[in-house]
Amino acid sequence: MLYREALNLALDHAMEHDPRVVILGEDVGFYGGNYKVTEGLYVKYGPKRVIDTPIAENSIVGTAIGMAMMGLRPVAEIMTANFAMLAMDQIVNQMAKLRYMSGGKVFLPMVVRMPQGVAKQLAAQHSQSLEHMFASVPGLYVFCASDSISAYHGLLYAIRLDDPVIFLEHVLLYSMDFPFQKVENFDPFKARVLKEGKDITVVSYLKMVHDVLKACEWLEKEGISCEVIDLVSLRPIDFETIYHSVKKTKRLVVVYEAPKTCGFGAEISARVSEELFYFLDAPPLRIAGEEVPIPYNRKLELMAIPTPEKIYQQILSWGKRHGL
Amino acid sequence: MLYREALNLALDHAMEHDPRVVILGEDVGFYGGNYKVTEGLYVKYGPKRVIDTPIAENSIVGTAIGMAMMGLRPVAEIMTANFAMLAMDQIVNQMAKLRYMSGGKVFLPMVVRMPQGVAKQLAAQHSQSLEHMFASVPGLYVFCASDSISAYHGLLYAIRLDDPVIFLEHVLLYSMDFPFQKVENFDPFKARVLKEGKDITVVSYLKMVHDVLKACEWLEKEGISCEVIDLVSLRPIDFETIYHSVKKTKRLVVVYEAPKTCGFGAEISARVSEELFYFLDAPPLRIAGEEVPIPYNRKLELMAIPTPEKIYQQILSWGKRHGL
Amino acid sequence: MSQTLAEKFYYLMKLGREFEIRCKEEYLKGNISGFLHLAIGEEAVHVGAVVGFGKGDLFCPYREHVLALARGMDPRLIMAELFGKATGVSKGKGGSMHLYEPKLDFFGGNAIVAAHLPHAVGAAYARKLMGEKAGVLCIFGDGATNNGTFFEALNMASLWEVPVLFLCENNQYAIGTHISKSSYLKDLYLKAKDYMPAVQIDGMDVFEVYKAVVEAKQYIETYGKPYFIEALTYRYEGHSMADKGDYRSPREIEMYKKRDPIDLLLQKSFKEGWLTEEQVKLIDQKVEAIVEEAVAFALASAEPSEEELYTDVYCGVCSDVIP
Amino acid sequence: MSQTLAEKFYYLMKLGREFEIRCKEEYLKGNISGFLHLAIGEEAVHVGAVVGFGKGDLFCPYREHVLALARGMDPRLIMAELFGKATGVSKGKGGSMHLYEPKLDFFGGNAIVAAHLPHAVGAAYARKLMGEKAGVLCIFGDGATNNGTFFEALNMASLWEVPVLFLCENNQYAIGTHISKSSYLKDLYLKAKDYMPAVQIDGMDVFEVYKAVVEAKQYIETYGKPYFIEALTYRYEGHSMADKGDYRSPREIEMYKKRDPIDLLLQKSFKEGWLTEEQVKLIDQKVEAIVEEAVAFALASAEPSEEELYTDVYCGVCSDVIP
Ligand SMILES: Cc1ncc(C[n+]2csc(CCOP(=O)(O)OP(=O)(O)O)c2C)c(N)n1
Ligand SMILES: Cc1ncc(C[n+]2csc(CCOP(=O)(O)OP(=O)(O)O)c2C)c(N)n1
Ligand SMILES: [Mg+2]
Ligand SMILES: [Mg+2]
Repeated sequence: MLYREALNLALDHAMEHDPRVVILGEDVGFYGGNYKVTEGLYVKYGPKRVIDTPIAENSIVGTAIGMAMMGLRPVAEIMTANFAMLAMDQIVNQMAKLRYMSGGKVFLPMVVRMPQGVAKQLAAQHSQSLEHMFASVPGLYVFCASDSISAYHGLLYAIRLDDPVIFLEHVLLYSMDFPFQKVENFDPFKARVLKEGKDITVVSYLKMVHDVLKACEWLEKEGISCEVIDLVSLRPIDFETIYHSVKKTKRLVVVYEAPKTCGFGAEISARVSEELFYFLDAPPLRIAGEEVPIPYNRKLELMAIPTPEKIYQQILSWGKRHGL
Repeated sequence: MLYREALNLALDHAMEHDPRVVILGEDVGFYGGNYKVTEGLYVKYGPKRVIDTPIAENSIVGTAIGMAMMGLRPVAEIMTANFAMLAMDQIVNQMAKLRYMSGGKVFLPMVVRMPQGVAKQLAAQHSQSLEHMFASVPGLYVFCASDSISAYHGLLYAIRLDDPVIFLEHVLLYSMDFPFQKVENFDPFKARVLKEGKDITVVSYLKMVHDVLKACEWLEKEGISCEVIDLVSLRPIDFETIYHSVKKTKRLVVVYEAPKTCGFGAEISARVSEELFYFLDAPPLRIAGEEVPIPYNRKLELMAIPTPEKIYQQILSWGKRHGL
Repeated sequence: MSQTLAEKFYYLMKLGREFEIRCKEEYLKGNISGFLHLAIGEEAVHVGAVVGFGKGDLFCPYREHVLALARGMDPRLIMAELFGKATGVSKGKGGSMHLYEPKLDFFGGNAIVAAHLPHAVGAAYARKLMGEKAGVLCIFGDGATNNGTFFEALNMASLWEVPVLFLCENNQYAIGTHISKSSYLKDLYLKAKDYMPAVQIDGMDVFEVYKAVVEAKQYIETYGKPYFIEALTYRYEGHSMADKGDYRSPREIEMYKKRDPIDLLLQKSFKEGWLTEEQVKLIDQKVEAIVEEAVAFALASAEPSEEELYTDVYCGVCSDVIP
Repeated sequence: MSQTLAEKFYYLMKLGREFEIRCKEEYLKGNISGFLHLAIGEEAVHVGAVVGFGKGDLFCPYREHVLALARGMDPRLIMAELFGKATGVSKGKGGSMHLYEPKLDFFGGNAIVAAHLPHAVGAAYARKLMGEKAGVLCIFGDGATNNGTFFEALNMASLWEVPVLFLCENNQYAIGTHISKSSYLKDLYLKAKDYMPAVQIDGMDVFEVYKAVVEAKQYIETYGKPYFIEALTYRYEGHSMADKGDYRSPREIEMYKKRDPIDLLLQKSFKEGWLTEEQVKLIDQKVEAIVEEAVAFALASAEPSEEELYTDVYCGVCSDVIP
């Protein structure tokens, strides 16, 4: 099932079973969404529950907050995370804090969905990965989905939660086809071990997971056995699963698409070094984006972010330097 | 000299010597600034160069960008970093990227100043430290000042730079009095070693530096010799100075006010573990804020952030656990 | 009717005034901290609006003590909140700028200028979708009308046809900056008039505020559409306790004090025979007692326990409505 | 005069049209990638405005090829940019949405809706402060007028009295959403009329656009104040190459094509005797050659070197003007 279809299925399911669920965002209604995630829902549930909005990101999130305060369960779509920069006040100052500031009296059962990441030559203002900004804010849950199973179940879980959730997707995943099945008791707070291994633990999320899996295939051929962990929640982070793996492998690699400095993976690297200092056989390795805005030219664009080849190469040479 | 006076002196100096320097922001003119940083400048340079703006953060930064494009050297004030969330589009998508996207044709000699941090019971929407968000964005310089010397010289340097700078201040520093003198060749890209020591390296910045210095005084009495590093630039980070110190002390502590997870200190901790893995005698220690919005009640507020006492205690017990 | 109203107005305005005068004292004593924004001088807007609006959700800015009192929030719980006590309406975690009580349809208190306007629009959308009529009252200052969020909210409210009463309290200042330095349009109802009915009223006359709000309420309930009122008013104090307010001439302040909303109310009520000196005295005594009790309650209340730091960040509950 | 203008208009509009038709082909061949927004159908607005405005800074949205061409940007450098080549006007780092050439007072190309409006206001402020007269032309779509930044910019421009010509090209759609679903006011000049002179014009008639812009330019230069034009227009293609544009009926699209801006120009010019078939043919040949040459240039150009990834992030220069 296509990733985008899985998201659509989750929305459809939620809307069908709970009249409080509404969707709002730019082009989500009549047009069916810029990445077609909301396709068909406008016809099925009508314009009152699938709401086309003006280009006004701050107020898209702001009105969703007002709806949630009154007991609706809005799912707002921000067309891409880049534009979420316009909604940071509502996300950081409002959505994340209203419950706390009200001593628990106000709660916000709402989701803000958005895709992020480098697609193909969309240039600097349309290619960012900004998960670290959201993941740093207490009061928010930050989920992300790397395949159709976590897309479907993660989004449904997010809608069911009585807390506000930032739900991150990746532009390149929408048209990817993944095996799909409904699973019992899906728990987004639990990271997924996609592949077991014994030499290194590779932590990643969203689209990078697939690049990591590809790189690990090659690494296995070099005799390096990789355990691959896919984070489904970036806030909170399931350190238990990570620690459990690293205690076994004694080596950590973190792969993410955003520029390395102050990116999300810094937290994973730092925390593991701090907590498992005496377990580690090698310094953690972060493989991440370059310290540049994303350029338009394709060659440069690919240089700016991790690729399966680079992940493979960097792990290999790091492994060599550190006695793997 | 009061910290706020040092900032004022830098602005005054720049405006006097360069007619292209203008100031804009809420209440910066006639009123003299909410923290009195721009006091007197309105009378001295007139309303055309010290511009009172509407409450429109995104467009304050946006108009400053337009001014900078035309060759002015605007210094915009955002009243506090909390409100900069409204200006994130202009900061992240515009200010940081215009030079790159234009292949170097457009450049932005501008500064966006703002204070951040916990003052006294201003509650969740007025107490945030958000440096990690800015420091993660390629194309921005992020400076911060912990005393009057770095305030004066850092701000002046930022105004002189042909690149855009986010200049962070701390609300509690404004009224603090510091020894002041003009120094030759002040380099904001160089971290300052405020105190030499041999047992641990403590990295901090902004107001926390002073809490660290206090804690270190007490630690010295316990026989623990601390080297204290004050970061003047958060992007780029002067890792050279940090590495040099940690290679000597073999132990790293990072102290910051924001919630620990995904905060700026994660980058320092991660990088040191990655680069100085074989030098470290103990896991890095991060002392940072709790994972909560800042509460109004004073007791809870102080629980939410590092204090000299907590810094002292946590270093002490961490030291004990790790053979110091 | 006018008699009952006059009494109610006087009680609430006097309560607001005395409550806030006491807040100021308690702030100076150190019992209250943080940003404390007083509405002294603006009571006619706050009381007239809340009473006139009646049933329906309230969204307010940070200057909301009088609005909360007028809505019926227990003065003890407000004062305790200002004191940062566990008994405060927000458990001492919010403070002056963050009073919330969903049971009273009171949704803050917001410390970010104009941020609550889209909340009000979304709330009204939800109410309408759920078949409720009452609509939403949203109050904000002149400074807020220069922020983009204000216009986004106006557009969405009119486009979506939702029952919000936008009430702009134009006190001419945003902290230390006069409206002439921040807004091209000085008559602020002009900013809304193409989107919805929009009027400008005397915000010092509680009867006029009341009447305008009643009319507006009827409109938004009948048509399910938004409405805009600009109430001209003035604050006597500085923007918050951190501000002396001395960017305004003593003459200007005196001029407004001559049209003090409580004085105006009393003058009119005595003239029309709606209130007697005796009644006023009784109300004053009642108010004094209430304020006294609020302070006593706040003083006697306990600080929040240390665990409270970590509660209310998340509910963690997963609603089981969706199978 | 009209003759020269007609020739100029026809040349630029035809150049724009053919250039973009070729862009589309090159996109389908895979030589151009990313988001490619075509202005086919909107040439009268772009050409009439840029020619009419004459000297002065330009701030554009992502749909800016024709604007750049009309301003005199070398078609080869634009095509090379679209091909992501080192010879591109932004060194291949910006692409279609990010053409910049300060030497031509051309400041983008911006991919965030409405974000360039405050840039234009700031630029005009700077120009005025430095004693220059020309002012700034800022172009944006109907969708942009629903964003808060639009209103912030209007307010600041009128309040600060800066010479910006705000030119809204109302093509009725923001991607797949019709204006009726996003804006309460359908006549967009109404959003500005209380802040500055504001008019609505036929954006399919290049002479009307030109005339309106010349008048506006005179106003902003004379008074140093802003002005607003809403030009009614239509795009034939989808929003970008990623969009088929099929949310509009074929009938609707046909209706607009009947008033194609290039056809209209030719009809009028032939009728008035400003252009001959012969002239047109010559221009067409010239245009064809220019487009061909642009593509050849782009094709023959080298990719940026790998080091280019890391340049232009910072200048790192410290201006030494302040001692
Ligand atoms: C977005 C934002 N910017 C700036 C501030 C700082 N600030 C707090 S109140 C205020 C003035 C608001 O003026 P107005 O809307 O007229 O309300 P008043 O206080 O006069 O009732 C400002 C600038 C803020 N809280 N939020
Ligand atoms: C802030 C922001 N939100 C959303 C988008 C995605 N987007 C790109 S163009 C567009 C529609 C703009 O419509 P309009 O302003 O009418 O311009 P047009 O393309 O019709 O010329 C949208 C929603 C964006 N680029 N920026
Ligand atoms: Mg005001
Ligand atoms: Mg449009």
